[in-house]
Amino acid sequence: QEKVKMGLFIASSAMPYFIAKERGYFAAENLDVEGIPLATHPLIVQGLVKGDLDAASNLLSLEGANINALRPNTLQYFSLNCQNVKHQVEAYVVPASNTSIKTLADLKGKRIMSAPGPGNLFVAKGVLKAAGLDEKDYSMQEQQMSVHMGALQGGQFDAAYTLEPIVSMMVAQGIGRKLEGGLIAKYMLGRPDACAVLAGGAMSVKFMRERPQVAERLARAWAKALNDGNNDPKARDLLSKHMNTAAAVAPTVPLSYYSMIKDLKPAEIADFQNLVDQATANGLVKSKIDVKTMLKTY
Amino acid sequence: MLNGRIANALTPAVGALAFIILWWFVTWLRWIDPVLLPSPQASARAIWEGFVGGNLLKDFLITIRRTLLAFGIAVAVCVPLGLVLGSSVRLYRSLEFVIDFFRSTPASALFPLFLVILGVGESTKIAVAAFGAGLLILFNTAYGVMNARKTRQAAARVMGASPMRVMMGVTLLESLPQTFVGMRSGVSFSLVIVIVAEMFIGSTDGLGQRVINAQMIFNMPEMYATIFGAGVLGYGLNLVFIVIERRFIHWGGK
Amino acid sequence: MLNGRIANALTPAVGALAFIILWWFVTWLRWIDPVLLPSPQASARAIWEGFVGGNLLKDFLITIRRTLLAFGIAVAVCVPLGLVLGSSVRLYRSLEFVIDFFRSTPASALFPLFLVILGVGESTKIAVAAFGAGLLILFNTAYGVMNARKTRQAAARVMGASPMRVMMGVTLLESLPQTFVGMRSGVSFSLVIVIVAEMFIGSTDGLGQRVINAQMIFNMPEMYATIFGAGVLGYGLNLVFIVIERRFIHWGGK
Amino acid sequence: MNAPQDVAVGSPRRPAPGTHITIRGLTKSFAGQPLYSGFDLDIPKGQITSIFGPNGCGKSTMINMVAGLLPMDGGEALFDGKTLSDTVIGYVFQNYRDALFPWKRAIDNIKYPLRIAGKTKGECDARADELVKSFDIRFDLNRYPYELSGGQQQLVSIMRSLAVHPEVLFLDEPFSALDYEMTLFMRDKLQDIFEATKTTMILVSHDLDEAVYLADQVLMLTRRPTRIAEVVRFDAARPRRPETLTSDAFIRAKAQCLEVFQREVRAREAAA
Amino acid sequence: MNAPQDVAVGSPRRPAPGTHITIRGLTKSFAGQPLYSGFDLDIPKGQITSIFGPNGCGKSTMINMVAGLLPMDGGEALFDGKTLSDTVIGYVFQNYRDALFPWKRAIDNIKYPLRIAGKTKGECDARADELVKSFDIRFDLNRYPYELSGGQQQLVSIMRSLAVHPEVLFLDEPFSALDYEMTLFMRDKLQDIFEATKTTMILVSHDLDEAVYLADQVLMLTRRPTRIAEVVRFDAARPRRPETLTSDAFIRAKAQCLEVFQREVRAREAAA
Ligand SMILES: Nc1ncnc2c1ncn2[C@@H]1O[C@H](COP(=O)(O)OP(=O)(O)OP(=O)(O)O)[C@@H](O)[C@H]1O
Ligand SMILES: Nc1ncnc2c1ncn2[C@@H]1O[C@H](COP(=O)(O)OP(=O)(O)OP(=O)(O)O)[C@@H](O)[C@H]1O
Ligand SMILES: [Mg+2]
Ligand SMILES: [Mg+2]
Repeated sequence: QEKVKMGLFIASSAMPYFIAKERGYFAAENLDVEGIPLATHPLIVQGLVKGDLDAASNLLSLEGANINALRPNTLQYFSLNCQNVKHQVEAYVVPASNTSIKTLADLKGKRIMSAPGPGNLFVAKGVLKAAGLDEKDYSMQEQQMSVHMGALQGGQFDAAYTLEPIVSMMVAQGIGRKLEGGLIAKYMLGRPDACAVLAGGAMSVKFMRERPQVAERLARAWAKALNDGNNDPKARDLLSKHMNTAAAVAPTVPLSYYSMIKDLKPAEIADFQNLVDQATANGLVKSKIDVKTMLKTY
Repeated sequence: MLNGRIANALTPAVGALAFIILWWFVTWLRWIDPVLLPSPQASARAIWEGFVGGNLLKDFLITIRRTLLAFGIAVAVCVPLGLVLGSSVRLYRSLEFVIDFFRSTPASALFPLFLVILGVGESTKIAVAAFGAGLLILFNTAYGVMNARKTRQAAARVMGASPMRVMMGVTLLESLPQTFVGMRSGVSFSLVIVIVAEMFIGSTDGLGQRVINAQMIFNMPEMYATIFGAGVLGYGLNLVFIVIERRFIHWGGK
Repeated sequence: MLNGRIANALTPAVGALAFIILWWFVTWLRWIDPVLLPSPQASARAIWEGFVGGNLLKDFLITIRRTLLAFGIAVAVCVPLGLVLGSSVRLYRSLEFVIDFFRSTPASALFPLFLVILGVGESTKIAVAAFGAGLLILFNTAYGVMNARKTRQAAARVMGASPMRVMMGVTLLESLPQTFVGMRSGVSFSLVIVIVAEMFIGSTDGLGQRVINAQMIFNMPEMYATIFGAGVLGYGLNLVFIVIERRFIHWGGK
Repeated sequence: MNAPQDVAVGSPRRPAPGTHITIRGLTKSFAGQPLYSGFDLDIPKGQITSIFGPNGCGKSTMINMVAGLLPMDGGEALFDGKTLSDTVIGYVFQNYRDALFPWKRAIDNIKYPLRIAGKTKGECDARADELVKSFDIRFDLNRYPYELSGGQQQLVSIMRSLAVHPEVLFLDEPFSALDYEMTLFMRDKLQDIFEATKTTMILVSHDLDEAVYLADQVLMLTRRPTRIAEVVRFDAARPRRPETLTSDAFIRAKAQCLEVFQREVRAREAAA
Repeated sequence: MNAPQDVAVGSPRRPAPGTHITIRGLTKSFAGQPLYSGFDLDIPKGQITSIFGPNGCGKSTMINMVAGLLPMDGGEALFDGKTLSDTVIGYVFQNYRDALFPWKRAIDNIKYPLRIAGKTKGECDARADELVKSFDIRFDLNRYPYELSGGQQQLVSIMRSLAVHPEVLFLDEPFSALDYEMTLFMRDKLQDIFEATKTTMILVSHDLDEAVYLADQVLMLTRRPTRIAEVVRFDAARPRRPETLTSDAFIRAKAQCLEVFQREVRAREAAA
């Protein structure tokens, strides 16, 4: 068995790894894949750069773009997770009892919290900008995901830009009401069904170069897992088991759509490029980068 | 006499009891929404279930193991080093920058550096905890030595004790009250960093990982139960020192 | 004499220099990929740019302000409390559980609790840092008192000093060497927690937020520059104490 | 483990007239070993009482308990109707080195009890000056205690105890580190102060000449468990001068003390 | 600020025959004030040298420097051709309280130098027993030092210094806290040990009787900056007994010391 080390960011987008592991897809390819959870994406990137990790199950696309801009040919994505209005992972949520806020435009003058980090702030603000709100029109503070529910319930914020599964849990517990989801595709990319790529599966170039066969086998197992993730509802059982999703919402929580690179339509690649370009303009990515250079088709 | 013994044994429980009663009171009065701060009963139930059904015990033991390993390394390296540095104020001053520098840098900010050097395995967690705890122990031991009276060291020297013997037989004992304070700071800090490391780096077990998982799915009873467990563990580790201290450092303040 | 002075002034620089040279050496030899650990020069440039172009200075000042506020509160509350608790071993033992409990719990795990109580504003960051630093100060002060010789307190008492006067005029000074160790632990810890809080509790400014932002966009020179800045700041805060200590605690070890 | 209650010589249960400190039923043991059990003593007002006894018989312990520095296991000490806290006490510790404040200069150590008594800075300075002059101090009192020699420290300690004109002065081997000349000088000085103020003084000393020379009565203590072996009075007129040392009365008193001491020591040795 | 170099009486630059410790050009100042400048002294081997001088004249400082506990500013001390570290030293600190190890029981304090010398447990026990018998100790040596009275602590400190049969014994006011009987006993004991071993002893004492009674020579020191005022020899035959105190030789030697002392004290006073 070939040993592969895969960095995990524990969230629902890590599902393919757990599917492949539990359903023996890795084993079938004679791979022994060890998942190493790391709490921040930079640590995953670091692992890939240094060679402690061969691959990552769900690495933020902006992180990937950034490191490749800094250090070309560090890693490539071999699968991408798309989110859009059909696959609503991100959303604005307001307190359940609040009836005065009905549209994004109503957030004018409100106190908003956002998922943490420059990437999240970038989209949270980008969406509002596209909806016609200037940065001066509201106040926004980033907060750890873990305090979103408490802070919304405590009334310390009027709205939250937050992510699944928190969105579903807020709704299920009657704390919040989903104002609108699938925001990035709709507002920042201009099409409700656009592919907003926030994360994807990645391999280090070093790994692909040094052990091409192993990389290929990994991709094969991965493709099977993605297929299950997209189509088999039973795969969701893994969410509550491994990915910190409350059992109550696991069967229904919206998930992103997984695709291997070869299955992406040109328009979706263009969406990816579009989002990265916007991030670059925002200073989140060091320099302009052609996303095709960081995609690997298996 | 017997009454005194019982009173002595019960004294430490007073704080714990008061603390739990306060906690219960706050939740009972609903000053804080029980979704955000569960009652002690709910947390106790979560602990019980964790022990019986879940693998709380396993996580507990893993965290203890890491903490003690890190602490052991820290003591083994930093107590002797502290003795040496403390014996020469000039030497200490020349290294003080590095010590104070790292004492003032959050361990979580140093994770990337440790990961770069040691990779994502078990050793990183232990190394970073040993590093953090070691600095505290070093700092306290060195100051213990610097602030200790020098007469006894002189007495040992004049009786012909070798520098090594003076250090281990006199300087160490002379600075022991402060060194113990450092060790107790260190053992708690070592536990803290192990937990934080379990929260952040490549961990599938340990109390820290339980805390972060519970936090993610907003399972507050489980989260506070685990934090409570960690706190009690910390007190337990300190208790070992309190007992040793009572036995061995009888001369403090005499 | 003059040579001695210069040597004295240069001593603290030795450690800093050695540290930077080691850092430079590691990156120069490319033991570590420069993307992961930038050279001191690159970090220095990032600091320079941060000061000139960016708002590093502003973030610096904000973090200092928070740290000093938190530390000030911690000292004001916990030094007197430590004196009182340390004067009565039984009282201290009865509260020891709570002190050791919270000393052994990661501040980051307590964020949710503080957020619940104090909300997401500025006060939470300061409160949690004051809490963490305060525990260390309390612990050290109390042990300073417990380990201090009692003769001088007795002497003051027999001269008719009131309990309050004995406490502030004798007990405090008697335990001052250890209290200072506690304060230095405390000021560093307060800085650490402020930075961690800035990293994790909704913050739009401060060094911690710079660190996490730089880390997120993988701007390592900026990240290490900021961490370095924080470490230097920590040393600077300690330096204030070192200077005060040299001036005022001349009797340590005498 | 209670030893039979000793009947203290010359100490009836009701305090003798002119008593300043009345000790009744004093009981103390260390590590289960009784040191005092039911010890009674009257210390007369306006007199100098010397305490003379073997090492470890409990002299320091007794005056510590009387001055409230050490808890008694039982018994009480009354100060001429007043409470301890209303009485101005001067105290020279046997352990003088540990009783000075190292964070204060010698001179400020001397002024400390004046400060405590609420004196103004001017008054403190004046009194300190007076003391320095009266003791003819030739070393620098602006030094810190740890920069002084043993004898200098002890001298500072004595000056501190005298700063406030105490009502009761406890002196626990106060001259043990002083040089030859200083010791002689201090004995006379102490006597001068006594004559001027009639302060009640309790002096622990191992120097029998000194103990008798200064005392109105010498309290002879036995080994532990401690009893009063005898109270020897010495009524020579004051001021006593070096000649007193060769006077008949002195030689008699000293001889009596020595005899009691030898007898007690021998008795215990035989018993042991 | 250099005082003119004193010519030390009786101390030629080349050590006198039979010298054990040769001190040459000893220089020391504190806070810019000279204490010793160019001080020369020969301490004879196998004799008892008493040092007598006013408080703060630098007695403790000198023996501390000779024993290597305090750095000299200049000068050197040679031990009969050997280095300091090859010489077995016994030392009773003036500050005996701070020199005992509070983490060791009294008996283990006494055994400490034996342990250091690499003796086996059996040897340590035997020697400790011997000491306890020889000093007729009647208190519990299994107590910790802080549980002992001042005098008991000092006694333990003396026993510790004697445990290893030192070649040189420094005694800094070793009997200051001992009781009347014990002081007399210890003087004779020390003399017995001296006669049995001919250990070179340096004794600092403020008790002139004691200093002369025990000494082969009494070193009279002046106030700071410190010089040797005179070296008074006392050659009475040993063993000296209480009768010695009344012998003519003793009275002469003591009178000479007193005279030197008074003269020096007066001279300085006039100069001051
Ligand atoms: N903390 C303690 N624990 C046990 N025993 C003690 C303690 N303190 C004092 N003792 C004992 O009590 C006795 C009396 O001690 P104290 O210091 O009063 O003697 P003293 O008469 O002042 O002797 P000295 O003349 O040597 O100063 C001694 O035998 C001593 O061993
Ligand atoms: N650390 C110091 N700083 C300044 N002066 C000091 C220091 N240590 C000692 N001295 C001074 O040096 C002098 C000699 O001190 P030393 O202790 O040797 O005296 P001594 O002869 O032993 O006196 P004593 O008979 O009182 O014990 C004293 O005047 C003292 O004030
Ligand atoms: Mg005593
Ligand atoms: Mg001296």
